Amino acid sequence: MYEPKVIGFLCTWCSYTGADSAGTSRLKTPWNLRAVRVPCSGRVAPELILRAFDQGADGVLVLGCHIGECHYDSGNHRAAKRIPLLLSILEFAGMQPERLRLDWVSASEGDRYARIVSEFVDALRPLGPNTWRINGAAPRADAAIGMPLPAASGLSGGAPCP
Amino acid sequence: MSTADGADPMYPLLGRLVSSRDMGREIKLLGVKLLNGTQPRFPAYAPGQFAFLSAFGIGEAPFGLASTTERGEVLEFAVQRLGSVTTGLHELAEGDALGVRGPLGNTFPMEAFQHKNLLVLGGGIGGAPLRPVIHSVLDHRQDYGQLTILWAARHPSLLIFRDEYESWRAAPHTELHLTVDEADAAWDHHVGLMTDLVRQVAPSAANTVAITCGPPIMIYHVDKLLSELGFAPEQRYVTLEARMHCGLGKCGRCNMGELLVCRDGPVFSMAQVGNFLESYL
Amino acid sequence: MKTLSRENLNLWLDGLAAQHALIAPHLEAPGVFYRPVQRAQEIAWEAGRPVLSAKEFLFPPSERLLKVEKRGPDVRLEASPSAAPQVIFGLRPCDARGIRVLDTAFVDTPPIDSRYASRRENTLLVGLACRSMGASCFCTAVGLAPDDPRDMDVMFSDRGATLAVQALTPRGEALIANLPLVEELGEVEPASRREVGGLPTAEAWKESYSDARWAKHGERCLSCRLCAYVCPTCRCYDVRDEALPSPPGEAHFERLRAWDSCMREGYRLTAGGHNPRAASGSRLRNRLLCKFVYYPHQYGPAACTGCGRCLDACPVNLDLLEIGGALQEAAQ
Amino acid sequence: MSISEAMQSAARDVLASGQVQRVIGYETGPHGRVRPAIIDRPEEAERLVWSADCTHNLTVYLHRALTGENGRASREAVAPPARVAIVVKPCDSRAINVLLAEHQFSREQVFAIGMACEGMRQGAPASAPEATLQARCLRCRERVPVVHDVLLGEPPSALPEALPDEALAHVRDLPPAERAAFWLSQFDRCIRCYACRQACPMCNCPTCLFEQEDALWVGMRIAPSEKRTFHLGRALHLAGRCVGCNECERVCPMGIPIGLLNRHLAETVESLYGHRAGMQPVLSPVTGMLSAEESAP
Amino acid sequence: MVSVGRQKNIKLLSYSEIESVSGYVGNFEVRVRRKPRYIDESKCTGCGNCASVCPIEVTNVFDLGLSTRRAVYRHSPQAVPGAYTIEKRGIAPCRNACPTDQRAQGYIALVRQGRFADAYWAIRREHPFPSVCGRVCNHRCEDACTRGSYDQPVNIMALKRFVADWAFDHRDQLPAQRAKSLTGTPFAAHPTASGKKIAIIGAGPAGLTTALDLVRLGHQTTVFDSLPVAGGMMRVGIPPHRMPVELLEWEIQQILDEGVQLRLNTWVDDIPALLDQGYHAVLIATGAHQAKKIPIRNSNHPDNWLSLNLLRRVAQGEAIDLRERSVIVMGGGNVALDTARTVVRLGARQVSMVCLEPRGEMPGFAWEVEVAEQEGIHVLPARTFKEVVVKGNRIAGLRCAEVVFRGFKRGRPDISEIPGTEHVVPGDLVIWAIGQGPDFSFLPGDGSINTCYPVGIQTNSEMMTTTPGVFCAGDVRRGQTFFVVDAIGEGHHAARCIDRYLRGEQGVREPHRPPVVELRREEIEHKVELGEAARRPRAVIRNIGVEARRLNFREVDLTLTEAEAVAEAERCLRCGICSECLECVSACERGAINHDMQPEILDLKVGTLVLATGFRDFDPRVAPELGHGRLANVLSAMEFERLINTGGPTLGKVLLANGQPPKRVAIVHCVGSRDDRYHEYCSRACCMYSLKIAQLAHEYLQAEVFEIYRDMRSFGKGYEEFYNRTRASGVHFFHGRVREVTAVDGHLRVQWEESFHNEPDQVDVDLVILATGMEPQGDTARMAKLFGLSRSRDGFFLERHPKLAPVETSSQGIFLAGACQSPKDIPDTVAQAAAAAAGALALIDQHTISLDPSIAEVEVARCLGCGQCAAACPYGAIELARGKAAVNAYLCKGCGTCAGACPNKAMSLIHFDDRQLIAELDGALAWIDAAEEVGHV
Repeated sequence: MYEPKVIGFLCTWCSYTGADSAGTSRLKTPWNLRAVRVPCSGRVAPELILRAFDQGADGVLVLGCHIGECHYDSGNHRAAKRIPLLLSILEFAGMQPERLRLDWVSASEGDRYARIVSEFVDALRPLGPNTWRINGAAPRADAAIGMPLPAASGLSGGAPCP
Repeated sequence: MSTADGADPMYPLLGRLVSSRDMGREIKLLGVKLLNGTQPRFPAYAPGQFAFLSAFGIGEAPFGLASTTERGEVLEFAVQRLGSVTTGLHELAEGDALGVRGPLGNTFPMEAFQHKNLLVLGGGIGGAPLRPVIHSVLDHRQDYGQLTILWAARHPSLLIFRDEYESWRAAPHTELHLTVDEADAAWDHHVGLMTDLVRQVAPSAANTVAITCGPPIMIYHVDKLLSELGFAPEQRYVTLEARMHCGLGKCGRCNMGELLVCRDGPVFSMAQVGNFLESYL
Repeated sequence: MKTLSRENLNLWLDGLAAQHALIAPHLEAPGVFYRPVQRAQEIAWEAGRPVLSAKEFLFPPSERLLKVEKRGPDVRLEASPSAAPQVIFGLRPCDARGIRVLDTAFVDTPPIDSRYASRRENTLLVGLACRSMGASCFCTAVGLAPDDPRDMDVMFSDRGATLAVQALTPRGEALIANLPLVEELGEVEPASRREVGGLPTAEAWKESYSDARWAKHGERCLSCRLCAYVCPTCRCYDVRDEALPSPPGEAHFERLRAWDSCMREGYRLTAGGHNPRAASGSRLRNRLLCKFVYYPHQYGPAACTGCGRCLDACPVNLDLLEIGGALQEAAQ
Repeated sequence: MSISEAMQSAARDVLASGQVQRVIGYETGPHGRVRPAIIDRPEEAERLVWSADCTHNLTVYLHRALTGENGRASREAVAPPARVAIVVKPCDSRAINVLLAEHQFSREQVFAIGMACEGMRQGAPASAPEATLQARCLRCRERVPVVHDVLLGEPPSALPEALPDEALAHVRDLPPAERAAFWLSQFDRCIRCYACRQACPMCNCPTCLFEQEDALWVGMRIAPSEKRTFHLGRALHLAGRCVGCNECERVCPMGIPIGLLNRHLAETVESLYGHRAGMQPVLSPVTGMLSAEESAP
Repeated sequence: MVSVGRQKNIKLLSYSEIESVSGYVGNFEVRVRRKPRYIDESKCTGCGNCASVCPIEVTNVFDLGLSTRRAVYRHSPQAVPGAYTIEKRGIAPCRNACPTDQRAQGYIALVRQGRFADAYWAIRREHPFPSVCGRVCNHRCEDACTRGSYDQPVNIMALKRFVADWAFDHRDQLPAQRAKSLTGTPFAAHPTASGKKIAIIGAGPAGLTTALDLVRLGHQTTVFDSLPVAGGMMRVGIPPHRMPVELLEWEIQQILDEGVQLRLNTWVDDIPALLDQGYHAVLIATGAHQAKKIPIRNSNHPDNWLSLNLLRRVAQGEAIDLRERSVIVMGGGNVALDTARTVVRLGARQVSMVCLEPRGEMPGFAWEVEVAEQEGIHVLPARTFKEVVVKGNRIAGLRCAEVVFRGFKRGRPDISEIPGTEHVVPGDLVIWAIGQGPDFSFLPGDGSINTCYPVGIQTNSEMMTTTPGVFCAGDVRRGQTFFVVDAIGEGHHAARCIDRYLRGEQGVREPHRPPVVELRREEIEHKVELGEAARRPRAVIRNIGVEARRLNFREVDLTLTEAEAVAEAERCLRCGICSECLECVSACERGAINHDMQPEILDLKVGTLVLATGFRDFDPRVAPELGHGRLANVLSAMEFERLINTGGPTLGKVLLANGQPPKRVAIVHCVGSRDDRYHEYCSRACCMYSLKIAQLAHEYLQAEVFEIYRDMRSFGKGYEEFYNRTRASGVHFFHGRVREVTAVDGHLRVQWEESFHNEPDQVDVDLVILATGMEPQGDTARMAKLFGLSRSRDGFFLERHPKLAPVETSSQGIFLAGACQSPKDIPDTVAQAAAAAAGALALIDQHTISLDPSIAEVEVARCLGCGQCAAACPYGAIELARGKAAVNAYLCKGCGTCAGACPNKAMSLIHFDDRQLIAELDGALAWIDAAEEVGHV
């Protein structure tokens, strides 16, 4: 049975502690998530998430403090600003949006942590393994896509640019 | 043509790190022993040549061979931690495997140097490729004239082969002069640039060959000074460093004008360098 | 002359495609490229010069030199397998010359580059003469011709219903040995030539080294690598180890080599931070002089095949002929 | 006086009067191709031209010109010009704003010769008769540079209706699987010549993150995934910064529709944060704080 | 607390606010705003005399509203420092509105306390003619009165008149408090003579006020007036039925008693001569006594009278008989009304008032127009006068036409006549009251004293005319008649200007006007609720019947009775809290009080900061079901504490609303705590203090006590034992979650859920005590911003680590102590405080600080100086220096947001750098089957 590989970026003050309290209160959380502890969700550079997908992650979950409760005043604001953009471009590039999620979990919310992780993993299962990580050349498929591509700056036939 | 192991010049020989000792701040002297077995032995090499070391998983970089064939089969390299590869090499523990490709490049015309006085000027890590010259001279002391070694570094902690200075000084007709750009408390030698030291020592050009290696800017100024002191271009040798990836004259990285440092060098006489289209600076 | 009917040609090509990798001009959205094709009908016949030269099939943009497997202190090296046979069909004379030029560096000058060599000896060059020269072509200026067969194993010349065929090497002979060729009278009419002037002599190039104009040209250069990557003869490469996914307890890497270009700003940057070619002008100069001075000095032939790709590709219209022309004038 | 002449005299004046030490404009090269021109002397001004083929975004030269980093054949440093005049179209002028916000130079260092723009032509002058405007120009509504010290040419009174972005809509409407396949096939063509990056005024990192020696972020392999990572990463870095000059797409020899990525993110940024790159000299909002309503739980 | 106050190494900045905090650990710069106490701590002995005389009573917050205190107060008996403080909110709108700066709120408060004499002298401080302004003022104070926005303004004028009249009636036994009325002013009772002489022309309100002020400043002043009586318009312009002469005369006499010399019947027409005669300054305050006329047909017929002349004659006691005359008064202003009503009293058969303005826009007081009509005057508004109709040689009437009036444009009426509305208003005597202007005939002919027609005599901002040393004030300066207050106001100002002119720098300064208070609606309602202001409506002025007014000049309006006055005074909202009546100033024997004290800004450089801002008691009204504030005898625990406290408002007595001692007491636990409707957390201290309260109620009140608890949380040393003792003492403990408290036939019924099996789920008691929890201070958010701290969900300050760094904050060098971090009881608070102190001291002692190793660092070679990192840094720790980013290691808190933002990853966070994180990623993802392999071209 396919099990998604999930990377979780957890901010050390809220969500990581939240995960901790989920554990101490013996809440059942999916094992699929591998936690990467960061000081603040603001630390999570979009490039890192991109890297995680390149390395074969089926999903990436970024958890930070609730807005207004950031241990670093407003670090999570930055995450909240950036990650939607990453999601947008990934989706545009053909990845299922379910594979990336940003959410907030405070230190006390072990239950919330468990719920979010389970939701996330459950949403991933039906999607199957992430095809994002490709090995070898991709199919030359642009003939299949009947879209008006701009002509190349036209090296062929010596049409100069411009 | 075949790609049988070893025949491919891009294919490194496996070796083990047999010694790795600190020579200075972020500078290690690595001793490498090649694995015997299917691989052919590392051919005999001569002063001036270099070889590539592979820190597997990080990459390859060229280093001047700091040892001589005569003194044993252990290949020695002075490695200063600068980039990722050198860092990788520094992190290797004794016994770890690493790759070696070489020997590569041309050599100092040691025969031509015989019965001449030698002026060896080494700046910082640039001194490493000169050590074979010094060793060969010391090992065949009678074949050469006066040996004057000018050894410089930015800081005492960056001087290499410090533990050999005594043996160098002890050798007949051999003098060693040290200088550093900035001294520390313990320092009791000359303080200043290599050029200052050269002026102070004021070597005579008569029947003398000068061999310089160090940072390009040092080579440039020292060489100017030497020519002022009457050293003809043919009396002035340098070994140049350049970024390179193959060492075989293929990758095209190390050209200086029409010359390839890896193939036509690294040892050049100033007579050649003078005709370079492109400056090594 | 010997000719071959188009039908037979297609049959033959289909056959080749079945046995070996068949590479031929193929039309894609942005233009024509040398691509592996499965059947003759995928070949683009009427297209002009392909966007890229054919060098990538002998000297790929990136290739594995060896694989490294680390288990604790132990290391296992694994050489890459030798290349499979391939036929490049519809090759342009300029691109064939490009391959010849690469041969001189990788094969003819020891030590042999085994990766290149293994591909080269498994590759047959089957040319197709250009009927005429494209707007930016200047092969004639470097001593080539649109229908120059010299660097081919086999050369085809399109005569409409049939094509003239000539084998130029034993391997070529072997390749077309059992083709239903027809002996026809008459000669293949030569392609229409256009003389392109203004290319300086090697000497003039060399003289130009300290010409102030390099700086001016350099100002415009964006330091991208287009010219180098579309060039049939640019062969600079970079070598690096990169991680591979590995089983637990092991670390696998591959030693990669990939195209590089001397136009890149950090090309000569040493670990010590010293960069002798920090200035764009000096990089531009190095590349052009490499074509006409350095390369010949190192390996023999001049390294420009007059394909004119760099003229078209350059986003800011740095024009080899223009630059050269100016230098030539200066030289006189 | 034609606009080209007006431009020439403007350039001549600022050079002659010593207001600037360098002018970055356009000239006509071989085969009638228009290209960037970088001139330092008043008498060179006559080379300058203005036409519907001046598509290059010259601001890519600004930072290098002002730091004296480019235009040297030897290693001797040359004193950088104190002030540079540059010919800008509306799109280019927005790039100036972005770079100002990012402290790449100060407004005083730039003398912007703004051109009232009626759009750039597709393809070559050779194809002039049937030449059509570039798609990006058909989508563009701006005719006057937001940054200019002088304005040449008459901004047209009536603007044609801006065309919708069909290409973008088309890709957005593809089912995810097809979208992925489409992009892979595009990225796969990439030869990593980095012309897109080098031609981009916003791509001014000393060494690109995706080309570091250590290959930490992306390998040097020519595999689709590496190339995708580069292109997506670059698009991300341009989020809220890309001014849509489309140079990246123009210079791409392989005809990869890079502009789609940037346009998509530009739209996202505008819809999420109401920010359009370069309209004012302000940083991309991507690193900023959430507004009050956004931060409401 | 006391020992803290005594400890010489502790500088206690009480009554202060933090304005800004900058810098970083070891180098904090804190800007403290010391709010003015208006009492010098070093001088104040805490004797309390000030409080005893302070008329302003406000609710005592310390006693949770169970008692009141004065505007000058001491926080609590144990307060350290013991100094008193005056609570101000700026000046009341009434005072601000008054040209004389009259501190109305002050004398109103005094009236409220029945201290009428004090009130009188308080008024006299700014106002020499209370009896006048108590009658004829246009009382801008009332227009400004905050109470007006609630229901109706306080009847300030009536109160003033009351005080004035009361003082007049008691003038013989009136305590001589002149000296006291001078405290807080620049004036002195016995000033040292300045040797300067000032001549004042005109004995009107302006002239006399100036004269009085100048005398009090030690100058010698002589007032000249052409009339045989002093008082100017007050005396000869206001008819006796509105302003009884004897009060005015008494007030003028008091002025003369202070040494002002008065020369009546003296027409001055050579001002330069005055200066030659040795007067150092001259004030022109001749007023505007010339009534105007307009040249219409027959306007010079002898029966065209001028209003002011008539009023002057009447005021001087001339008996004029207008019986059998029918009079037309022209004009709609107050003078016209006075004239008309005077004419009525002179017996006129018929009186008509004709004016240009329509009803409602007449310049005269609307109320007085009504009164006039009651007195039988025909008011004919919106008419223009066309001619005085003369038949034979007697006036037959006034020809008028009705007009549409559109106000005044550039001083001229903007009207249009309605055609065909011409008619004649019958009458045989016409009196012009359409306005008056000054008489300039006495000015020197050479124009050395410039007039700017039509306005008046030209002066600069210092009230000086175009001739140095000659000043001008009052109507003559403005060129038309204003109100007495304006004249007095200008009089005061003129006095200061003249003093400054004579003494230069040493002269009296203009008083500074503190900001005006604006009460919000809810504040007003709160004050009314707390009973600080009475609900009752505005006092109405009674007057004598119309018929009682015939043929005499008895004053029409009656004054308030003492009871009415006090009652009306109780309506005052005391907007400014302190009214600056200055009673305290004269009461303080140490001269510690200074009402002009300004806030003081202290810039402190400190190495560490400890926050101990405490908590706020949960407001039980938020949980209405528990009845607090709704039902009698429902107290919060704190209220009970105050009541049972012998130093408290009831000196330790706890009685029910009905005066009986409580017999049955219920203590409700977890009010506002452990309740997802209010606060989820446990306030930790309530259980234990409930036990204490239980014991108090049980032992001191001999009441039967019921504790309704959720869970008894008696952790901590000796707590469980205390609980057991309480239980053993007979206090009942019922487990339950209280649903509601209701009043059932004289009892309070407490009902709860979750009761244990076989235990009651309700109890009837007569006193309910709510064990309220703790919540964050109201301004915690502001403080958090100020100090760069974060807050946890519950709103309290967030510690750096819940387990490992409970007293530190994310900002190094800032520590938390006590309930500002989370609810805790006293032992915990003390422990945490000690820990915080130790932490702070440790830092100070080291002299060096070790920073958190995980901070951002820049790889300069990669940085392109775009500033994204600086924009992303929540702490402003990143600056751009020479085109590259630079991290301030002290400010950096290691969140790594910059590293996330940096496009080129030049910014990295030590210990969380990209290489490390990526290594983690790869490790985490290494469970990819080894089979997978990257293929190649």
